[in-house]
Amino acid sequence: MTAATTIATGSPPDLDAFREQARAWLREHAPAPSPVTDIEAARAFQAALYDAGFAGITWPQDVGGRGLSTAYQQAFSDEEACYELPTYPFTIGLGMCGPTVNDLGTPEQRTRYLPRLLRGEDIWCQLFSEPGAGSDVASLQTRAVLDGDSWVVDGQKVWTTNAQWADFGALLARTDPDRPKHSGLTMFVVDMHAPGVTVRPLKDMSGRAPFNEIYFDSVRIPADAVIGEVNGGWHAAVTMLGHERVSIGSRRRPKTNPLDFTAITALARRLGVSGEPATRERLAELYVRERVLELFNVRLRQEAAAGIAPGARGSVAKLAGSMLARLAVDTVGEIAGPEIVAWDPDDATGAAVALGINSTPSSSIAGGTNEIQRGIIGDRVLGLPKEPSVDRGVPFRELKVGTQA
Amino acid sequence: MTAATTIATGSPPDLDAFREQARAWLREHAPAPSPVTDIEAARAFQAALYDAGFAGITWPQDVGGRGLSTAYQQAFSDEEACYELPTYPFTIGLGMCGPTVNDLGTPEQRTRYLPRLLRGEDIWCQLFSEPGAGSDVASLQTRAVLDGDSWVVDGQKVWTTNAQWADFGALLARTDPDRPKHSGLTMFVVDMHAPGVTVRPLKDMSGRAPFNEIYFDSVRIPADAVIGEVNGGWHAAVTMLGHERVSIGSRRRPKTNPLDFTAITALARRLGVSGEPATRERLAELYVRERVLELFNVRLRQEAAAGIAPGARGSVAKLAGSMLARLAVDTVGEIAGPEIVAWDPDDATGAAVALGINSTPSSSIAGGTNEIQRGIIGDRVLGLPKEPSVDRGVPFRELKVGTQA
Amino acid sequence: MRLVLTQEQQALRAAVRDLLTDRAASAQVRAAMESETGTDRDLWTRLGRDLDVLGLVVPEEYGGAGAGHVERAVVQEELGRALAPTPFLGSAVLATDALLALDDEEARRELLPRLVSGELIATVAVAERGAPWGPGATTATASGDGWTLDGTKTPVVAGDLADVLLVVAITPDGPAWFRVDAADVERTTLATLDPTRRLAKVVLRGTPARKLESADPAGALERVADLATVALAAEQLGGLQRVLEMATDYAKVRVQFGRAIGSYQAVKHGLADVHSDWELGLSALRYAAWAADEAPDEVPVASALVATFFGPAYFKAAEACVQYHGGIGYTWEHDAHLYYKRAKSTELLFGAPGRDRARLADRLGV
Amino acid sequence: MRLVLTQEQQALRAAVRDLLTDRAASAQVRAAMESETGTDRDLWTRLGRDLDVLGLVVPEEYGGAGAGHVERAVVQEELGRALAPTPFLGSAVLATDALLALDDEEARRELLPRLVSGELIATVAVAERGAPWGPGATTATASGDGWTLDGTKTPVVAGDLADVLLVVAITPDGPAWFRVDAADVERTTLATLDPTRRLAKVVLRGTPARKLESADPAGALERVADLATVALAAEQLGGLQRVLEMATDYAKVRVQFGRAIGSYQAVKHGLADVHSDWELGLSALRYAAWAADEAPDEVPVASALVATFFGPAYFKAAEACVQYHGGIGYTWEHDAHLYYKRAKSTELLFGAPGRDRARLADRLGV
Repeated sequence: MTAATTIATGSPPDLDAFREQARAWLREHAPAPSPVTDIEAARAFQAALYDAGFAGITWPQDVGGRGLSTAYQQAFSDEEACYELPTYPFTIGLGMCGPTVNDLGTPEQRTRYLPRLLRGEDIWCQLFSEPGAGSDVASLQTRAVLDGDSWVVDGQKVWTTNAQWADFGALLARTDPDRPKHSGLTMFVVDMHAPGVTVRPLKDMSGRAPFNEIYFDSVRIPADAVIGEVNGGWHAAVTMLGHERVSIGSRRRPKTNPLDFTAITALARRLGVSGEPATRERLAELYVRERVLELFNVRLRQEAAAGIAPGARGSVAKLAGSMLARLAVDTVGEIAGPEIVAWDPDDATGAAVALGINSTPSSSIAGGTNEIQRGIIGDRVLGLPKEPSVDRGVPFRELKVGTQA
Repeated sequence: MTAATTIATGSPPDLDAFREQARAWLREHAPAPSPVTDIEAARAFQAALYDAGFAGITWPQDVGGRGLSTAYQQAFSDEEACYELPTYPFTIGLGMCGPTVNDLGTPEQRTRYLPRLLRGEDIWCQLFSEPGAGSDVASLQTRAVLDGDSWVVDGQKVWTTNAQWADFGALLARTDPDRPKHSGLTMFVVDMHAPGVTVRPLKDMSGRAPFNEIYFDSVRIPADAVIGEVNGGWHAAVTMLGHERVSIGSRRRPKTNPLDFTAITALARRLGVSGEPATRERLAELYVRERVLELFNVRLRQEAAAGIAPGARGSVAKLAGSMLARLAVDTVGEIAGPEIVAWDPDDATGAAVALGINSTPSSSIAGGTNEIQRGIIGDRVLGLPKEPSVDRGVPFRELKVGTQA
Repeated sequence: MRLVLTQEQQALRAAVRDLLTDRAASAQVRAAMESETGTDRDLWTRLGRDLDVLGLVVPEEYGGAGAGHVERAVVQEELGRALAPTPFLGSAVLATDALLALDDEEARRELLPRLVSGELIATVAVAERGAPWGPGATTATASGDGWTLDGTKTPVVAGDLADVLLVVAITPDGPAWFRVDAADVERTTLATLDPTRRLAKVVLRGTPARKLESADPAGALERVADLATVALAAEQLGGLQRVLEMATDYAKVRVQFGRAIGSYQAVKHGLADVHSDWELGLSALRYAAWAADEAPDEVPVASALVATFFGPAYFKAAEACVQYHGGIGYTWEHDAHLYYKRAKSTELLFGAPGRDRARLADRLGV
Repeated sequence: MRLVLTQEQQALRAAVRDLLTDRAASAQVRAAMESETGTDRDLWTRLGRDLDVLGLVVPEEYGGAGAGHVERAVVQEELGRALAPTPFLGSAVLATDALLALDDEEARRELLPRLVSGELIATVAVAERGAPWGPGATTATASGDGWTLDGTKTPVVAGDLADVLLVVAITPDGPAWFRVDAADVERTTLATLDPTRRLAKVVLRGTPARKLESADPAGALERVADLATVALAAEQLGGLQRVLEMATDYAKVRVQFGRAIGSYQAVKHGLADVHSDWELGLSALRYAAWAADEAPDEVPVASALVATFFGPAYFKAAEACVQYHGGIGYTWEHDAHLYYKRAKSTELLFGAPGRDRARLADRLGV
């Protein structure tokens, strides 16, 4: 294989040649879209990617990566955007956990986990959020207590994607409640198959269960599973969240959105209302919000290519995306009216629109609420003064956290 | 005069008879609308009101009032709503300052100021706001220093209505900067004709000057001009603001509003766009917001009549009124388009609409910003927890106030 | 006009709320929603038999309470607050109002007492695709001494529960109302945005029908539509109040960054806006209900007023309730989503807000 | 497509901003606004002579810089930011674009070099009451070897300053463009919502006119309208950025209740929304200006896009700027109101947002 050959030589391939190789390989090997639940197919495809030299493009060569620059990764991403590849189960591991282990892990941890990740042998999940710690992740209450040479973990995590398939998790737990909340956390690699770990699917308001709740009941973790420093978990978490931002930014968007301009325009035509002046104004407004966001994303990419860092401006994109989704719900309602209140059980459009309406609230909550995004823009982009902090420097055990009756 | 006769007997008149008297008297004596600047006409009319027994309807008899219940005041207000009476220069004195002197003044102060107020002999203004103390009135910086047996006042007040005509002002000044901000204030009666008082008109963004700035340059105030207690000024201010709320609630609305549903509908007809679907939707939406606010005010009045206190719900009316004004600006713009960008200098409609557009921002600022109103609703009506206070208990001289470069 | 409830009306509210607190708590609503019929027959029986609130607008001569629309709005507000899964909107509102608006004394005497007791469930089948309030394309053909109907009515409120359907169809002389037995139609339970309100498609194919007497069938349809809109607004008001309470209560106890989230202006001011809508909407709803009882001329505008106001207002409130609950509010197990779906579905059930505004403009003569 | 400025374009911006900081500070803008002409001739001369930015879109053969619309948008952004009282929109945008869109080589050779130097001011008179972009009711009558025009054009941008007016009127063969001398028309300075942009009514009564060559006068009008819309959006973008800065700066220093008001979420989140609009709008404007240079087919949609976006966005920002300045922002002496009026006036100048949306829908084929 050409790509593998290139690995052996150690000298970076020509970028255009690389892109051409990727295109050719994908044309030949990209499988037909399969359900996201076919994990074995996903593992096999990841292994094939690895063998072809398209896994870990920017990862170091000593753990099985290609050691190439992000330009190569971007080239591959551009090419793969034309396909729906079954890579979903690996997004957390490859996008967030792996890079963090690479940054902060011991040589032994890097060797143990990273090659297996690239080859599709392990699926990872991220264990940060808790029922009582959403926007304020550092207020988490899951505790890890040192007992001999291992840690004993008790607590609950939530909103965990991929946990139902995961072999490992990157767990953030409280190891010293006497320190202020950010200073008493530690990150661990936890074996998701260990005794005491329970994974339960969590049904969301759309009726699907894309998340899980994870319960830890006296789960033992060996001392060498700490990533970074004991009580240095916040630093590890920030490192991982930095990788998450990059990862979300480059994540594949769903190819069809039942609430986008194109889809709602088609619906309006089918319902025979597309010529009504009110409909036309509403569709135009939706187009504007969709298009300006698209153009903003193009500009961010061009600026990135010109070496201008996006800074906290990802928050603008996230906020605008959420407001767009909100507008689309209003728009489809105004246009379709009673048609989307009830539909024949075999009418796929009705179901798709309803799913769109019922999924929209997640866009202003998941990954940082709109309120958090506006705060980030105000604080970091505009440089406005912060709100008075009531928890700075206070030992965690004296803080109010979660839900206080 | 019948009404005067009733005063002499001391027994409350029949409410319906009182209303009938008011109606008859107004029919005979209400003057044709005159410019608000004709102060002598206003004084004469107030004196006539007094002579007829319609001034100070709820005020105590010992200072010249009628000593009747608010039902009588309401009856008179209902009747006078049909006229545009020249009572504007007295609104602050009769609505706010007088009632506060009545509540907190010494017997001597009550006798000295209140009868003259009722008879139209004195015009009052309220001197609270400062350039550095708007929403946060208690952070005011005008200081009064005791020097022998009089106080010496230095500082600046702003947004003062009626000050250009005023004989007296109710002044809030800082008398002890070593106390926390609310505890070091004192309220004074200040003679607006005293040396060192300068009144300057303040032009607002609409181009009119309905407000004044007042400068105090070593103005001497005798010790017996304190209303309430020295350093008890905040209590006096809260008392006065309570009267203000009642007074604003019952204040006459302008009879014609160039941006209300009726006016914009007429404009749409004149421009020939009233039948357009978008115009119709916009006018309907404006109607809805106008009508629900009207109905809310009706309900508040009915509840008040049934003994249910409005509480902080005046904030809802103020907020809704401001949002309505904001909507009207959008509505008239959408409907009239370029017509309201430029107009023949002799076209009164163009000027009136522009004045409406340019006055609208005051509705969300003056008398408590929308942000303050939402805070009041959240704190007092919904009982939500307060924001952390950073100035509670801190001596005033250590606080940040005003504008800090 | 009277916009404040009397003590009797407040007592009525308390009685209904007591029943619903006991019989329509979240678990019970969810059980009904997941049941085959999507409704709670036992609750329905209690509303009819124990509380006697199914015939508040029905004169005593037909077994009703002879109260009025203000009282019915109070009940509907409570039902909307609880998301109580009953056929109230179909039977105690639409069908009852239709029988009262038409002039068919025989149908009134036969049906109203049984609707009031809850023993019989009826509804009105009027909506068709693209035409929520009109005879649509359903035709009536004279046949012997009766009629037969052909057409498809959808969505029909309580259509899968009703024993009797009152159907609007076109005759050679214009629109008319017909009574149809549920046994004679084909019914499909539809998939719905709102899992707590069942809607059905009703297919009429040569369905035998009895024509109902009416001096002005189109006028009756207008009246039924207007009154149903007011009743629906009452339901929206109750739901809006409930989501405001849920979100406010949660904002008082949920802590992030060491403070209750309700102390942050983003949440506090958002809830203040919802509260303002509640205060304003309450005033408008009381007015519309008062007009239904006392000022029939004002009903067309009042009805379009509350329709226009409540659709977006309730949805905005329900959305805020999900939002301020954060991830918890996005889960199936939290009730926030039931209100979110109810709010959006109600906003659109009788036509989208744009159509409400257009209808209001018609009635304002704009 | 290119949405990032080159270093040369950034240098252009810096040069213009330097000049305007020096010559179009608040006091200077206010002096010009209160002057008889409502403009600053000296500033105009400097823009033409010193900076040479009046002919950025004009080919070198006509004395222009041969740059493009991206460059002109940069200048217009700075002018909008400063509220600079100049006839740029009339002369360097409308009239210049019209001469370039028409096919009258003689007029181009004669007029463009003098427009580029600033020595001559021209504008386009197209708007009439109820018809912002069309020939309206103005008629052209052949007269000897020339034409005469009759009609009323209003509002005309820079109409009271222009030496030459390019007028669209109806001939027996359809719409056509004419050149008219300012000396031959009646002009009235109109009362305006925005005191920093003068607009005039121009009355033509048998006014002598020269017809301008054009293969497609209606197409030229469309192109002029689209490009003017993009230029105006650049101005709006500059104004939006300025009010955002003013409000942000003030929110950092103004204290209420012991804290800078920018630390309160009500203010912080409001400013974050304005900032988001700025980021989004900037991207859209860059695209529209790029399309004007490089992708003429995309201009109709791009132009309607930025028109629809910026009208409400700039006004919302200007409103927020007044609001967050509180009472100070409501005074005449603070500049916030100048932006508020400019924003509302610009939003409506070429037609209200509803019309922009309808125009966009047309162009999207909806």
